[in-house]
Amino acid sequence: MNRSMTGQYVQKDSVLHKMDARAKLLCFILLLVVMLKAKTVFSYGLAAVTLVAVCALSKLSFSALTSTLSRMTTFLIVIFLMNALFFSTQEAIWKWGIFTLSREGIVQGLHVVAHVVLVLVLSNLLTCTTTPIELTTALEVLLKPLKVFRIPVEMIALVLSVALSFIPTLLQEADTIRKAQIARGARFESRNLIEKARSFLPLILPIFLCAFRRADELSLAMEARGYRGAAKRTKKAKIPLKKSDLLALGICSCICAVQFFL
Amino acid sequence: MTKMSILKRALICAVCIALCVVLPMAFHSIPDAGSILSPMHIPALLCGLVCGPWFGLLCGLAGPLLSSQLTGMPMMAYLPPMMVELAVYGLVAGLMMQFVRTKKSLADVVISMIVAMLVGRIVAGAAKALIFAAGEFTMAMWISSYFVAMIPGIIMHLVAVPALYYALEKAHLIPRRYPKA
Amino acid sequence: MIQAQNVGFAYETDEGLRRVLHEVTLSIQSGEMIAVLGQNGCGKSTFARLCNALLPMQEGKLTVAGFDTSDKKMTFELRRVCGMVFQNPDNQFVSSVVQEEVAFGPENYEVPRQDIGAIVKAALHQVALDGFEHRAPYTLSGGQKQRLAIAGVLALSPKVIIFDEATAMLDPMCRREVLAMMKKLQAQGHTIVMITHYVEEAVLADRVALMQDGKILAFGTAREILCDKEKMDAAKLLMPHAARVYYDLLAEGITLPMCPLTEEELLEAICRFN
Amino acid sequence: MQIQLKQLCLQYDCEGRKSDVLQDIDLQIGRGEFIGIMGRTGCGKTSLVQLMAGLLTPTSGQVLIDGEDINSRHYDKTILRGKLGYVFQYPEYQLFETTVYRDVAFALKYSKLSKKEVEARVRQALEDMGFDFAAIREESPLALSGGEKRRVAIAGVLAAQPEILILDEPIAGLDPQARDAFLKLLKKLHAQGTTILMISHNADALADCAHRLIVINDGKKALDGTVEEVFSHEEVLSQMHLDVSFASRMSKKLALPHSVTYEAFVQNLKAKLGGDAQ
Repeated sequence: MNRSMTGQYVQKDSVLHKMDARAKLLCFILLLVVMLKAKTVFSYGLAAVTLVAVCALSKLSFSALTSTLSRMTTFLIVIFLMNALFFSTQEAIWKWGIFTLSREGIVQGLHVVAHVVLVLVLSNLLTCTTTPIELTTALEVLLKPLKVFRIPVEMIALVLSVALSFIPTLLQEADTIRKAQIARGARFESRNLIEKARSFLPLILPIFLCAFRRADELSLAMEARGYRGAAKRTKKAKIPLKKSDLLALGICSCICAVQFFL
Repeated sequence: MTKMSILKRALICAVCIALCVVLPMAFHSIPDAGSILSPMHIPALLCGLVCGPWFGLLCGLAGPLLSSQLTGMPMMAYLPPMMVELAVYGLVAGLMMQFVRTKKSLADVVISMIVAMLVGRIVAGAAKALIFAAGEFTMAMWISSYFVAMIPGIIMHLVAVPALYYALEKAHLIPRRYPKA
Repeated sequence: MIQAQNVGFAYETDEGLRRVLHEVTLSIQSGEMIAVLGQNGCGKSTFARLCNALLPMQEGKLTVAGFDTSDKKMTFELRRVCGMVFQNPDNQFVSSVVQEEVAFGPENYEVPRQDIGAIVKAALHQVALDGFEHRAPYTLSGGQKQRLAIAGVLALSPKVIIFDEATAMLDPMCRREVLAMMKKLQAQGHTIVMITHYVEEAVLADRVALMQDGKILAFGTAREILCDKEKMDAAKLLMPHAARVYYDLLAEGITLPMCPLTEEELLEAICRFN
Repeated sequence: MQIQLKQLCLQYDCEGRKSDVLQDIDLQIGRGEFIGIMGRTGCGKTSLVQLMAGLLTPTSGQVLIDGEDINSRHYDKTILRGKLGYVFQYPEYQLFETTVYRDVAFALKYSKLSKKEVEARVRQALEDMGFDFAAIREESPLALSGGEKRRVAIAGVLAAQPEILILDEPIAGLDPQARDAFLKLLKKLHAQGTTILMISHNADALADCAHRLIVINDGKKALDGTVEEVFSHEEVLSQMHLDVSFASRMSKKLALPHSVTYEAFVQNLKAKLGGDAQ
């Protein structure tokens, strides 16, 4: 239960952990471009060196960084084979039915797998060093410019914050409901598709009813405390970015720019 | 139909987003339920039907995003097309509910959700073919991954969402679409 | 502090209107602790919600701290002076951080940012949750959650605090924690209204309003109401244990010198009998 | 022995650290016992009964029901489901069917009973819970009042006529009348031979119904014995922030013979006062 609320966050005392979440999110997007732009040997080199450097800065263990990766070995193999075997080309090395193995296909497969691995490690870096609350707050600040298009950013921030705070209780409730229905003899293994679909109703319906009941009660509690719209509230305090955050942003932009020329 | 306050719709949207994270985890312990049945589609559709297109859109975008961030599922690689698909579900379901008025709330729900599910799949397929996996994504892949592989899931969504709408009306958690005279 | 004149309310259901309040007339003084006691579904929660203008007024007149609850323009101001704590501690939190949770009320009233820190600190201190500022509400115990909810209300410095079955989902230990908090708040000058169906809790109140089927059956001191067998039977409630002992002994021909309300009084009564 | 727990341990994995929920629980429960379980919130009592119901898997140790290890790979859990009924806390939140009848009959869905037998059982369960069968059967369970929902949900467990009935805080939040009626029904089921385990904070209700009390504290079995024995350790219980029943407390203060039920206490008091008066 606890684990889910902190997500994959791992507590450590590193530069990356201390970095402002807004700057971190922007850097993440810049580096994401760096990873996805890798096509040649040099550009792969740059992407890999950058990634290794950031990993070292994070002080995270190797297992934490590759945690999602290890669960996905089969997925990676499937992706590789899909690309390698279905790449249509004239120069086939080996052919069997609809399967065509070619040099280009293998290269293509390797590209895709490499990109997935790079992006996964990078996103692990973000989620392991930033709590979900920090991330949502950062997202809210970064979405601010959207106000120009009359998008109610405060409302979105409120919705996200409430959603986060409801996850632990709903998770517990879902678990209880699942157990309760199993104790009442619910089964989920029917072969008939419609029967199988129906067999999930005892699970889904109560979970939704509980969730909607919670929303209903919370709306009363919020109104009772004087809520009258997300816009009419004390504004959030403005915290300026630190020098180190700006420096990090600068470095990431440079790497990103270099990648476009490689 | 008495409309729900914006606060209430916002909070329902919030719990639907939370359910996008919770449902796949709750289904996790039941063999092959999580992957085949795509439980995350249900809150996105329902949010659109109940709270309107804009909240539906928000739920479809934020649900998978939050889930990916908290649980690592769906994986980053699948995230963008999934967000597009669910966001279109929520948006179209909400829009359809504003136009379809057959005098029977369940008929409205079923029509709206079928249209939403179709449009969502078309848009997600197009997005995949044109942006996310340009060149690698074919018509055959679209049909197999969005329809054939999803048959159990589609059936469950078609059963669950109207049943949910009916139960929520009965429990007075959402206002009746067509109040009894 | 609270004046109700012939307040009535009916909900719309599939089978037509269902009346839950009938001509409720009640007057609550400033600084009092009042228990509104009755079975589930007797209309006591509806009354609480009317006090906070969470439901629209239908019949009669209800003023809370000088504000007419039917005056839509004053609803916002009314809710600042009349706080409310709800039954389910999990369903009243907006934020995943304790200090933001307490700040939610003041932020709604556009209290300047620089003042909010001090308000949050003071409110958390009042409910003895100092040092919990950065915790997540869901990691707290049931009693702590309800105290946090009280802190969220106190941050608006209300005159009246309504507890709508605020102890119903807690274990006995946490319940005592919250009840002690209510007593402390009353001592600090707040008017406390507790909505409950637990007779043992109503014993703590200065006065008790006994409700049944949407009507006020009786309104008087805790002793007048809770030790009155006829009234309690009419409300389909059991008297406190001590009072039940008095009546059961009476039926056996033993008359204690007084009808006790608490266990201490029962001990005293038995001592005096000897 | 109907239920046997041997060296039962349960651990949760919490951010890499192991935390003990239950430690070395040994317990023997005979057929037809009525057992009360007490403990503070979070002490592990709910986990304990969920282990008995096969809803959690122990980290180590065994749960034997009628001599069979329910966590063994060869054990068919459907046998356990038919034997054991479990009323969760706030069971009203599990209702989902369109009518009360279908919801109560859900527990019998996979039983091989005929339609008639199912109907008879559903009728029996609903009438036991104080409903008029004909009036309630086609109602939507979601549109009922809170107390009625609770009763329908409990009927949904009773309809399976379990040999062992586990109840987690079944009376929390009920009105005095509904509570008394429910406790009476439990006594009736017990008299018919059902083994009952009830978790409750309500010491008076436990004193009224249960014959044996088990107190769980910090994941360990702290006390186990008849209600009289357990309530005689008032200091130990108050250290665990647990109450004893009104009768037990008062009879100690008045130096009366120790009694745990209200009726016995009034009798003792009457004898004392009546004797003094003469």
